[in-house]
Amino acid sequence: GNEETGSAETEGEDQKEATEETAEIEPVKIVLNWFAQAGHGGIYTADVEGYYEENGLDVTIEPGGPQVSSVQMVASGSAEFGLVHGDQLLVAKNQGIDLVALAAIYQNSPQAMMTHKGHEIEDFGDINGRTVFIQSGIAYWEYFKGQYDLSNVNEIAFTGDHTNFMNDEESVNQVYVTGEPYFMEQQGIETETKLISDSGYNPYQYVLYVTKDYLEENEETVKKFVSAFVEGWNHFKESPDTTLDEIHEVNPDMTMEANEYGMEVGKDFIFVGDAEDKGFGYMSEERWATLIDQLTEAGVLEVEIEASDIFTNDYLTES
Amino acid sequence: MKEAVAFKQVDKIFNNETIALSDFDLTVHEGEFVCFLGPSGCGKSTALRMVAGLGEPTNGEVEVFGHSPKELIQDTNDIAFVFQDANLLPWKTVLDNVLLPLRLRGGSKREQKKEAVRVLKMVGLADYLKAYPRQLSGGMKMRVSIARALAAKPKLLLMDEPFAALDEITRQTLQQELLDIWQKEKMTILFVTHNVFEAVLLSTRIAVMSARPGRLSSVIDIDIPFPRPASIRTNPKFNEYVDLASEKLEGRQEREEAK
Amino acid sequence: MKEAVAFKQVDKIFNNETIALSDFDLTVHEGEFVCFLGPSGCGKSTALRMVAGLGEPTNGEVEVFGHSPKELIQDTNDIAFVFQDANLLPWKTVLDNVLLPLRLRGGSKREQKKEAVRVLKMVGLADYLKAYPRQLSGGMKMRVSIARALAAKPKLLLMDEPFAALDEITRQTLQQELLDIWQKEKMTILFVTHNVFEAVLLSTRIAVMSARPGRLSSVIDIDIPFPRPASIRTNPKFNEYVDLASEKLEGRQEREEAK
Amino acid sequence: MAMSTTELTSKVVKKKINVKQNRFWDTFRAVYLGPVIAFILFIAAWQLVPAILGLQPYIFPKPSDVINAAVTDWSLLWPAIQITVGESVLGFIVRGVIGILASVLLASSKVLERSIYPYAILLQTIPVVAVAPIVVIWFGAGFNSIIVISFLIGFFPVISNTLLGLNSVDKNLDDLFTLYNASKWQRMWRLRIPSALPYIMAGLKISCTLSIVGAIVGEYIAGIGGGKGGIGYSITVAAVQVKTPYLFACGIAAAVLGISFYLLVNLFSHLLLRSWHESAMKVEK
Amino acid sequence: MAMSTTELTSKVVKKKINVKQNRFWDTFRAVYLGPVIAFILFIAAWQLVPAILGLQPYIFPKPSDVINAAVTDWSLLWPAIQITVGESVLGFIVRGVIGILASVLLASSKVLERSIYPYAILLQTIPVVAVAPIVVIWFGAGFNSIIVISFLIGFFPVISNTLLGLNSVDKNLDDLFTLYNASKWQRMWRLRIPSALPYIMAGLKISCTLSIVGAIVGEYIAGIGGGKGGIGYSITVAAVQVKTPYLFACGIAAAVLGISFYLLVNLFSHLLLRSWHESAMKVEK
Ligand SMILES: Nc1ncnc2c1ncn2[C@@H]1O[C@H](COP(=O)(O)OP(=O)(O)OP(=O)(O)O)[C@@H](O)[C@H]1O
Ligand SMILES: Nc1ncnc2c1ncn2[C@@H]1O[C@H](COP(=O)(O)OP(=O)(O)OP(=O)(O)O)[C@@H](O)[C@H]1O
Ligand SMILES: [Mg+2]
Ligand SMILES: [Mg+2]
Repeated sequence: GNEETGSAETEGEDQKEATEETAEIEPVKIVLNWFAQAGHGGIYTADVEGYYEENGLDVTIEPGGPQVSSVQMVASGSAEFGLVHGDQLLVAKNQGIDLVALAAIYQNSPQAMMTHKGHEIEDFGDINGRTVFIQSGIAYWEYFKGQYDLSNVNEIAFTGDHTNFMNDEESVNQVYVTGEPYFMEQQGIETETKLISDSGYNPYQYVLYVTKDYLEENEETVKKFVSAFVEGWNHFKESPDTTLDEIHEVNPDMTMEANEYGMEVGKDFIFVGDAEDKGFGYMSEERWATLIDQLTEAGVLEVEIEASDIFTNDYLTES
Repeated sequence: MKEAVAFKQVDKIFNNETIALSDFDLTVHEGEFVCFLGPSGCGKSTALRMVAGLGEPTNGEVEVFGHSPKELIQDTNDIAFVFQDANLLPWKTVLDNVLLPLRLRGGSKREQKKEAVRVLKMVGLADYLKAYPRQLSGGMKMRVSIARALAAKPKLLLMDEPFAALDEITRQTLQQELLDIWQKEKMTILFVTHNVFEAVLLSTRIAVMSARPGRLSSVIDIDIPFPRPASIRTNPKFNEYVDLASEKLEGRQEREEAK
Repeated sequence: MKEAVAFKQVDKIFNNETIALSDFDLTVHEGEFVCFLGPSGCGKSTALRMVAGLGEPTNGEVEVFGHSPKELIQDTNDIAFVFQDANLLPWKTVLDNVLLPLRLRGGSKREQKKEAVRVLKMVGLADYLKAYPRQLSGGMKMRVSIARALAAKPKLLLMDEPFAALDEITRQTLQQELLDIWQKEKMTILFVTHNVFEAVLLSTRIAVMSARPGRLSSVIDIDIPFPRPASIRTNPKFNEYVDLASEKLEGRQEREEAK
Repeated sequence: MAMSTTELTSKVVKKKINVKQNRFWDTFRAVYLGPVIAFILFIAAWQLVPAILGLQPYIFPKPSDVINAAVTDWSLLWPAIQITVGESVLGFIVRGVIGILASVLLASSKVLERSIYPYAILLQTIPVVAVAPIVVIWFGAGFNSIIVISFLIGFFPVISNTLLGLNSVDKNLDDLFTLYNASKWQRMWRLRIPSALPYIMAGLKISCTLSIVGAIVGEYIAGIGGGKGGIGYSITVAAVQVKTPYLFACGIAAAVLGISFYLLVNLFSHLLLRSWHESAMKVEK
Repeated sequence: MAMSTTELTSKVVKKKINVKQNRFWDTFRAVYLGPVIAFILFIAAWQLVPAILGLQPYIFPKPSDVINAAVTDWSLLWPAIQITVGESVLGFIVRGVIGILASVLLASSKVLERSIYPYAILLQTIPVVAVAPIVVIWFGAGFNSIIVISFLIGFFPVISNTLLGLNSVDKNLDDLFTLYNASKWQRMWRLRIPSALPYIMAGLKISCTLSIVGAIVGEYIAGIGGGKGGIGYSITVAAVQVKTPYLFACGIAAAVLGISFYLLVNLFSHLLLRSWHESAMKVEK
């Protein structure tokens, strides 16, 4: 439908009627939080299966990258929709960027701490005295600092490379259980992981969001998008194969096996909890409130944020 | 006759306190051929550079055709300068070096090329049009520089020891060519040389300078009619002038040395 | 007497096919003072450069004190060269430029400095020890270059038109100084000049060259005893030699032109 | 005389023929032998060091591991290389053209130079990561932003060297142009730019090695948008997947591209300068 | 004659005094007016553009936002600046010294140059992210690795320019040294290095602007964590926390450091060259 839209819009006055008709196909863009991967499954499913089109949308899916800030792109209007982690959404809100979460992909956070086998941590307090590769400024680490004694941690910025982790048996590395453990295994390195959520810090991950302004002005579009989005995820749950192929096409360096692994493991974080009984994407005010409390305690949030302000389930109900 | 170049009580003191010229006062009329004679370092090049607008007097004034040289060279390009060193563009061939002033002026490219080839032939470099400066001998480089100046057909020609690097034969040929051109084109020429014979042969007047600080010590009018073929060297009047000029030059210096 | 420099049927052809020297054959004995006379571009500089090991003959051989020049300059630094252009290091003062060959050789710094100052005084630049080359006139630069060569007290001195940029007085002083040094130090000198008087005054032999390709056209022994004061110019024998040299020089050229 | 000339030339020609037979081996010895030995030593050292230190391939791969990885994943590497080549060539051209034009503009007036040059330094010294969000917002994720970032990373060597070159004109030649009343642009075009060429080429040589790095950093920072990823993308993904040998293969590919690019620019520079500049011409003695 | 000399000099002195009164204003006009105006325009434009485009501070902060952020978080910014300055100065020195020494070594033999120079290009073109892990393993996370990475990022301009300079010696001066049988090192020290100085200084100028960037990238890649970091660390944190004005403050701080560093090196270069090189000397006419 893309080409038709283009040509129709450039036609003259007398074709106005036709233009109005096709104008119902609305172009929007979604920025992902990383290169395409299994965790973005439903988004691609909706595209592959034509759900967006059925809903009158022409969606461009733009993969992220190491330094691509989806928040800023959405906030500046260069994209309408974006994906971020729940805690990042709050951090943005703290800076006065009014964003609203529309749906959560991961009900439970797949973030974890990875250790070499035989050097497991029972409790996050065990990290003390060891070397940790962790992204500078990441929110849960600030929370951990308040919860556990981490005064003797040798904290090294994690930049996406695991060589130094592999080289040091005692070290600890931030990971997603949907990815790294698999890659380690491929290299013949045995690892153990401990989920961050075990500490009680469990934000929604891969949250679909828009700006508040956009939401207010384009409720229809948002509704259409979310409904295609949810539909995509529901379909992805049942038959992921074509989508995974598409994802491999878009992100060819990521192996098919890695995608399948990601999906297998990811399922247990996505389609669980509230998603099971209340439908895909559901978020509870209580969990948002907990997160806000935790981050306020950690000193990450300086302004008061109402949990009800930050998200809405309103557009999920459709499906 | 109109004034072509006028030095009006010019002093030139460089920043390192070297006094290159002091109280230099000289007027050259249009159509004159004035030779500068003087010991090494007495300020001859400095004086010529000021005429070309490439240096400013510390005190006094230099006027060229009634204007300040800077003004003048901004309006026209009627001045050509054969520098003491050949000063060629190393990335251009001999021909292109000679073409440079013509090209800067604009006009028919074919005409310019014809003219450039003609002067290069005159200075004996017809076979080296495509050579680069680094492939030439010292004297050949100087000849390119002379060709470049002549090709521009200037109204005022400044030449700083143009023939010093040339053998006697080539020098004599070029001296005659220069006199020819000077008479034909009615240009004004200021010419620095260390060769007293050359000075007498070429000039209508000789400005003898003394050193430290550079001063004009005397001016000799050369009253020998043109044309002056090379054979004039045997003329007793010629030799009288040579002796006079040598005397002025030496006398001045000897007096200095005695001090 | 031992051979100092020997050209053995030397040809020199540059890559662009210019034949700079052809069948050049000349032997210079130790203690000789040989002047090269020849038209511009006839290969004088090229010949001197080969003696200094700065160029290689295309055919034939050049020997200096019985060795190939390249070998020789790798063993000693007994050769000094006054290049056709002054060739000074722009970032060094006059004094440091003259000190350069001495410093390269090593030895007492104080002695060297004394020697450098002495030669600079001799060439009339005592007041410019601290000046940079760009602050000097053309003749002054050349004099620094001469001082640099003399300060090194070489066994073989190559001079390429060293006095061309100098006025008559300075030139005469330096000619006498050079003759003095030559006799005292018993050095061998190859000297390029365009000035026939100079050639006769200075040399024990004159090598006259012709151009295109550069050839040795004749060699003239100058049989005037040393010392030769400046006044010798009035000597009829002197003038005979001058005439002879001029004739050889011109004759050769004219014949060529007639062709 | 004409005959003797021919004679002479023929003498030389004979000499040349005798020489020719050894020519090939001689050039090889003089020009290629050193690099070949160095290369062998380099590869040998690289192969041995991990073995001696007992480093695993996933920590420090040996050349054999790297080649293996490159061959295995050639179908991934090849398109990435093509994309990166495209980005870097375009980046280099943009940089070269804008850099030289800007320098010419700045050099045309001291006031301009003094006023604007500091902002060129600013663009160079401000960390790209700090301005990346703005670049991405204005130019969109992907190709355009990559070019802009690559431009930011490598344009300063061009502008800095060019400007220096334009200001290093021989004073005497400058006088000559003053005398001939050359216009500003004639002086620029016929004097300053030719004089500056050695400097400009030096700047371009530095800049071209930064091209590949620029494209890679660009992809890293601006993402790949909707397009296909180049080597920067491959490196990121390889790091996540702990495919160290493949990561090295990407690195080596980048380096080989960089070196080829350098040699190309070097060749071009040589052709431009060989007729007159000391750095390029074969001095004939 | 002595008297007339004094006379003359005093004439000049008088003239000079008359001039002196306007001197201050003249230099100001000639040297500083342009930059000051440019600076005002720059700041004004920067203040206005976001306002006109309606950009929020978290997307494109205005100068006032940036200053605000810098003042508010000065206690974080200041130590970061100090750390980065230390790293970049050390990085610059290491790079300068090694770069120049390596060039001198390479320039001392054509074979060496041909054999080893390609690896210098390789070091420049291989993406730092690819070798960073190895660097960290060998030099440990933190300071040492940062210096090494900063070295890798900025040494090529030094080596490339220096080498070019060392190979651009005037042929006639070179002949002079051959004639005087100068040893290799005498030639290097007394001829090639002085001739190359303008090129070396140009390389150092480029390199010094890369110092700050090098330190920042180094911090980013070599994994300074836990708040001990310099501007690079601050930038990462600011980016994660979407503190765009503070991020800009860091960027501007880096740029100001870079410019100051540049001016310092420039001054040094000027002092070294002014007595003889066209680019630095005030031509007297
Ligand atoms: N740029 C400069 N800076 C300082 N002093 C200078 C400069 N140019 C020339 N001088 C000095 O001015 C004096 C005159 O120099 P000038 O070049 O005019 O001499 P000249 O008469 O042409 O000598 P020559 O016959 O040797 O060429 C000399 O003492 C010289 O040292
Ligand atoms: N590097 C070079 N490449 C090509 N040709 C050259 C080179 N050097 C000199 N020549 C040519 O060799 C010939 C002789 O040059 P050389 O410099 O020896 O002349 P010369 O006798 O010193 O002349 P002059 O009196 O003008 O200095 C000239 O025709 C010149 O063009
Ligand atoms: Mg002069
Ligand atoms: Mg010569």
